[in-house]
Amino acid sequence: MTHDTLLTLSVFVLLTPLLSFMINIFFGNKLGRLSGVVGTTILGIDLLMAALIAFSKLVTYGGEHIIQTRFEWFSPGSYAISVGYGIDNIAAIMLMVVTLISFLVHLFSTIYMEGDRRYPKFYAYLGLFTFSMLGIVMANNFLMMYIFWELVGISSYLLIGFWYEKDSASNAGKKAFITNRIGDLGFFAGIMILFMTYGSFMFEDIFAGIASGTLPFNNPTMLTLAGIGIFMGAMGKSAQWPLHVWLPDAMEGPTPVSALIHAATMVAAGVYLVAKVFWMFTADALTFIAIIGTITAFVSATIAITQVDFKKVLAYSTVSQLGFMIMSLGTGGYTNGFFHLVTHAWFKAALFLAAGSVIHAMHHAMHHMHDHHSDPQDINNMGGLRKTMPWTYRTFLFVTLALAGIPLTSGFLSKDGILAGTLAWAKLTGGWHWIVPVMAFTAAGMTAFYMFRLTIVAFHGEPKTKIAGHTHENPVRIVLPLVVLSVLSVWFFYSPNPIDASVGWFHARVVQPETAVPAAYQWEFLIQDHQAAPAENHGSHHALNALQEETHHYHYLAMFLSLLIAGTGIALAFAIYQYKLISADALEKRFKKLHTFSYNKWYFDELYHATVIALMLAVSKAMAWFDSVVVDGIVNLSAGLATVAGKVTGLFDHVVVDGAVNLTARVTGFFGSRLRKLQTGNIQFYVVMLLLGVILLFYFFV
Amino acid sequence: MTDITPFTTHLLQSMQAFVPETALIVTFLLALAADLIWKKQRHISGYMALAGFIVTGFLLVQQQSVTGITFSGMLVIDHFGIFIKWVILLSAMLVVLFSFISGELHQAYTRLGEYYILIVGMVFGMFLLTGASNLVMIYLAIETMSISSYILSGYTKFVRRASEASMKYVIYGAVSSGVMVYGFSLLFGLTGSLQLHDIGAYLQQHSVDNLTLLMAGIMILAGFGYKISAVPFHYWTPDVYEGAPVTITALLSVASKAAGFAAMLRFFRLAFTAPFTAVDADWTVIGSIDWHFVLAVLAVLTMTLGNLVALWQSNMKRMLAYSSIAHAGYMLMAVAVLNDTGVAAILIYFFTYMIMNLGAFLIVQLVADKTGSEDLEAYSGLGYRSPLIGVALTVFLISLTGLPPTAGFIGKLYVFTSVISAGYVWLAIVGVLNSVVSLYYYVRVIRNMYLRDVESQGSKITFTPAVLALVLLLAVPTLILGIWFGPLVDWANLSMAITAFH
Amino acid sequence: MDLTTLAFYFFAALTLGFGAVVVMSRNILHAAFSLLFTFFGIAGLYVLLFADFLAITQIMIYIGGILILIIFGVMLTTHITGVDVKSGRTGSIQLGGAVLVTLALAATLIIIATGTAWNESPAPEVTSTAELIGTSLLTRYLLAFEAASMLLLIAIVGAAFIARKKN
Amino acid sequence: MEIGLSHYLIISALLFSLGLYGVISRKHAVMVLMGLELILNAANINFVAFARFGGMNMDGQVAAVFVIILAAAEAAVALAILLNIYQHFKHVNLDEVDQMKE
Repeated sequence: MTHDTLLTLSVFVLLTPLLSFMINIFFGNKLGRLSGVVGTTILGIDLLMAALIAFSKLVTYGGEHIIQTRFEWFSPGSYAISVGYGIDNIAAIMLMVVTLISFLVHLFSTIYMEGDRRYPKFYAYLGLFTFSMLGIVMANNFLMMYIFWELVGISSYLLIGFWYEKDSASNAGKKAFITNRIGDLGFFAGIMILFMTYGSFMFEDIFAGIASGTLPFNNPTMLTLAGIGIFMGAMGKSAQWPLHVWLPDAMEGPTPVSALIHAATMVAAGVYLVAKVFWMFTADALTFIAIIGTITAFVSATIAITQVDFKKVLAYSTVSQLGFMIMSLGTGGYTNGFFHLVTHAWFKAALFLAAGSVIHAMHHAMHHMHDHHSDPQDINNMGGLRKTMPWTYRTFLFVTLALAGIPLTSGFLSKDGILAGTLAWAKLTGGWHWIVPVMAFTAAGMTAFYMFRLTIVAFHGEPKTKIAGHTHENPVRIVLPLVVLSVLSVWFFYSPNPIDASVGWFHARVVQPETAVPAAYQWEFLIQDHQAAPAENHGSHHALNALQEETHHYHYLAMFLSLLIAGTGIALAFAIYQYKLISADALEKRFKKLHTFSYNKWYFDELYHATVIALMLAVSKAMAWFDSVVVDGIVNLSAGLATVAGKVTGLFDHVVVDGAVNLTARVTGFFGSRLRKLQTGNIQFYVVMLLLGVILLFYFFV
Repeated sequence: MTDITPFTTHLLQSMQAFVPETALIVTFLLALAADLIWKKQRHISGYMALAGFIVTGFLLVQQQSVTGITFSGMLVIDHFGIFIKWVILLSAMLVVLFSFISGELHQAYTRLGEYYILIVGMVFGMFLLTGASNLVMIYLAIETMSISSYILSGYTKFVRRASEASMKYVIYGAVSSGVMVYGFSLLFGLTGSLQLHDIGAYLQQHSVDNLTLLMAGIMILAGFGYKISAVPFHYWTPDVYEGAPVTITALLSVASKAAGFAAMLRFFRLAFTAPFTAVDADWTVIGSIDWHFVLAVLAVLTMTLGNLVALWQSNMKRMLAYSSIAHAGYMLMAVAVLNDTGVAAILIYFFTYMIMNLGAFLIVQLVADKTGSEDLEAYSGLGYRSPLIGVALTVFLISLTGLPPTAGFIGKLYVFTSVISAGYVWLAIVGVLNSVVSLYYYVRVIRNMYLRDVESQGSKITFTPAVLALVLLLAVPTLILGIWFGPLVDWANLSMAITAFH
Repeated sequence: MDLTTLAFYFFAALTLGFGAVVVMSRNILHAAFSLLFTFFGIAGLYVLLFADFLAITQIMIYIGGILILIIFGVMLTTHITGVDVKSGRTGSIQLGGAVLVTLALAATLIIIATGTAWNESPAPEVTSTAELIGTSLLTRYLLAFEAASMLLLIAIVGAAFIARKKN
Repeated sequence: MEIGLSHYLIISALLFSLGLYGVISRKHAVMVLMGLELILNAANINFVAFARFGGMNMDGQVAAVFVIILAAAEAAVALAILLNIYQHFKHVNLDEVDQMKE
């Protein structure tokens, strides 16, 4: 395939989902049930084309940075605005991720959405979303990136609020929309700073400008600010703390949507954006990114521990994993961050689709038993699904292992890389930066714990309700996507060595770009040593910078630590949930009372003495006090920790984030309400104001 | 007796450049006659008006290459004026089409003779205003369009609200134009001329008293500001927009505003910036008054007040009235830079604004005819009751907000670009903040349509295919212009130079 | 003090004095008749300014046309026999505002009027301005002249429509 | 003292202000219209005075002619509209015609 063929084909890949949207929005009512078939078929074709492109780019042109095209769009004033699109290696990989998951979700939904009265519209929105997402992937300039960014926002708004009859769903849609606007404001500001300096929206122009030493307003701080502004856009889309609040609420959308948007693709757009413009972040901007990512990863992991809604657990886990990716990028671990995006996309989509499968089965059982009150998503209504839904369980278990980071899974490879990277970064930068790896490892441990808690409570043991006992495995169109996605989570697809990803094709093809930022404003260790690595050594034999060298050193330590921590988490989950359920036939309340303080204390001490430093001890005392106050069924300290963290973040959301939004509304509203009083309805008063206007303007400008 | 041959030659040439306006006069008279002859035909004068507008359009096409100063300097024909004339003509045509299907008008009258006739008269006045280059001509043209619009805004005279609107309009308009004429007289006293070119030339060669010039300028701005609804000369706008028939509100919000902007730009170009250069992208302001700043302050006041008060409106027409004030503010930003790029930006903005604003008003009209209400509540669940109308209104509102990929985005983009490239970054920032505020109240309507009162969605609202076609006629270009706007931009760039040489 | 000066002060007093009565009188008919004298005073000022044609026009159109129109308006919108013929003033706050704004504007305009170097040049001797105005109207201002007739036509059509009682 | 330009301008300024005062302060709409006439006449005095002292510049007088014509047209239309208001409200007090506001 020549460059031109590849670029032409990309246009088809981009536009095909739009075709699906058009067909379903205009002829959806005529098509009826057929719209699912049409949508799925179109996406299938799209997937094949995308695969062709990805294969061609990665295999044939793997060494080339990007295959792209640009053309002048229009020229307002003295500027000439160019736009274009291009495929680089990460775009090629993203093409695969987006089209494959979108295809599987289309397939899955033919069963899941069956009988919904807006079935065709659902497929239309899916098409629109896929189109917009592909637009983001292919954009090689900020202008198109921004346009498709907003399109993605709108289509996800439509999908989250798809069941708008539910107040919670339409509110969630709004919340997502508004929260994202806050991030986009920063994004826009960042783009404008760059545009005003370099007069172009094209990535290549801007990076070339930075590399040539031109800084926005001749000020390195402005470059940092531009980077942070653009990152704010990513914070919104990728649900980074403190803008993460919308994502868990967005679970009100149909579950396949959650899999597509809130697990695999849209939320990854922010991470993708950061990777795409990785060239231009200064050391300060990167540190900021790392901190936000770390906080996100940690905070949302603590929250996930106590959730009882099947999808909410997965939602917080997603936020947490996105935090890992952002943290990795922020600490300079470009390859590992993006790697985690890809591996996570597969297994998180699988988790959500499995959740969909469970919920669908629960619904059916409820319907069968004429039960319309129970919550089909409450894990305390489940249990024993292992026997009734064996395939869902098997796939779920495997991808849970992947998420927990157990060897032989893809999740192990990527997460291990990230953790090693944070260690290396902390070593190189030193000081308080060590808190980043500490929090990262803690979050990784909690991940293993809450995922196994979920698995055990929902799938193991005896059915907790009659409904759970009456569930049945779903048809093949639901199970097949699960299997496909699980298989993709096997290590083998990324690296021949199950414990080292750096020998695989992924690390060879996704190479950390050379930073465009002048050396004075960039981490020393991110700058390639050209003496050691001759220029022709690109592609698979690229030169390593200091950070990458250091990451290699930490590889085995990180692996050991993360396995230890994940293992502890899993063991705890089994100890608490599995073991107790078996040992005690008593009711759940009694079960909780049986487990005395001492056991929990022990767990707490164990966890924290092993991992957390003195600072956390003080927190733990507060936790203990808090525990005794909140008598109501907080059974262990990790849950207490989670509650506090949740409350703090909740407080932050309410007071600071909501407060900021409300304040803006109040201030504008206040002035608006005063100004409108001037419109008294009395024409003579208007004339007075006119004359007053003349006089005041005159004396103002004198 | 002096030789009058040169004058007659000039007059004949001028008449050739005056063909479109002549066509409007003929249309006016024919429609008047037709209305008297065929008393049974409800729309006969409307058809005449539409036909006349189409003929005028053809004649405008013929004129595309004409540039010149006609009628002893009373009227200038140039590309800039022709662009604005197209905006006026197209919006008048669309409003006539809206009127054919308006229930509001037809409930009140069996015949609408004077209605269409006065629209023609108003268009004639606006055409004069776009070319007027003499103070007397400006005053005359403003009065011609104003008198038509006073009557038209109270055309449904059995409706209390309309009568009130009409009365407020006439009094406010009369005071504004009185103040403006007083300003004209001061300017005349300073420069001894009524001719804009001569005023500019005089000001360039002589230094005049700044205070007086400022006072004259502000008094004149009061007149223009009244036409374009700029704060603090906007007070009539919400009341008149609310009370007038919605078709007339639509016409006032686009065509009459366009004419006002044209006159204002031409006035500043000829009288207050240095003339005598054919191609002069950056105009040089004469004298020591910083007109850039004066206009920038007006722009900030206008868009801020418009947006803030719009937040509080529950009547769609009134909300769109405040929104139109805000849009005048955005355009005033591009006036404030006082250069050709700014003019091009305004032209682009106006073209997009015409489509999206008329579209929004059309839907207000349709909904009011079906539900009998202009209240925001009437839009609850509209997205399900009439999907196409809901989608179209969403497109218009998104475009009014200025989000991509709609026409409104392009308009805003060019305005902001022109403002930023002229160095007024603070002004652009205020503009962007204002756009964010405007999102609140535009989205509120969309939310009402899709997320509120879903229970009542049972009652579908249906429209005839002709009506839906009219809606699409506006909605589709709103989207297309958001992506494919090269020709529009080229056209605007061709038209941005205001004839400033003698 | 020569005759011209005397005439000026007479007409000025006529104009402003009756002008004040117009806006202050509580009786509408008094106001309307005061307006007549104001217009007359202005016509006198025009004569002093060598604008004989305008002075005639002022008397013809204003006094013969507009004023009659206004008196008709008074008749049609007021019950002559009742108390309605008196017009109250608007609320006191607004009245205060009106006074302030008016005074401020008047002061500013007077400062400007007296303090500005206007574009002045000695006037040549003119016998009648009617011919000059006529020539101007039919040459330089031909378009304005024709457009004004359009405007009057529009005004007639519109006013006739809106004042008509029946549909 | 010689009667000069500024004398006329002062008269005009005062008349202008009187007219504005009338427009703002009178309830009865017809009186407001009278105020409007004063405003326009004030502008006219300016035009004519500038014409006289600017070297008999006839442009000023022509402008005044047009202002008179337009004042007539405007008065006719305004009165017609007032009659219509009278039909609705049975009075023409402007401060009571304020249904639409804010």
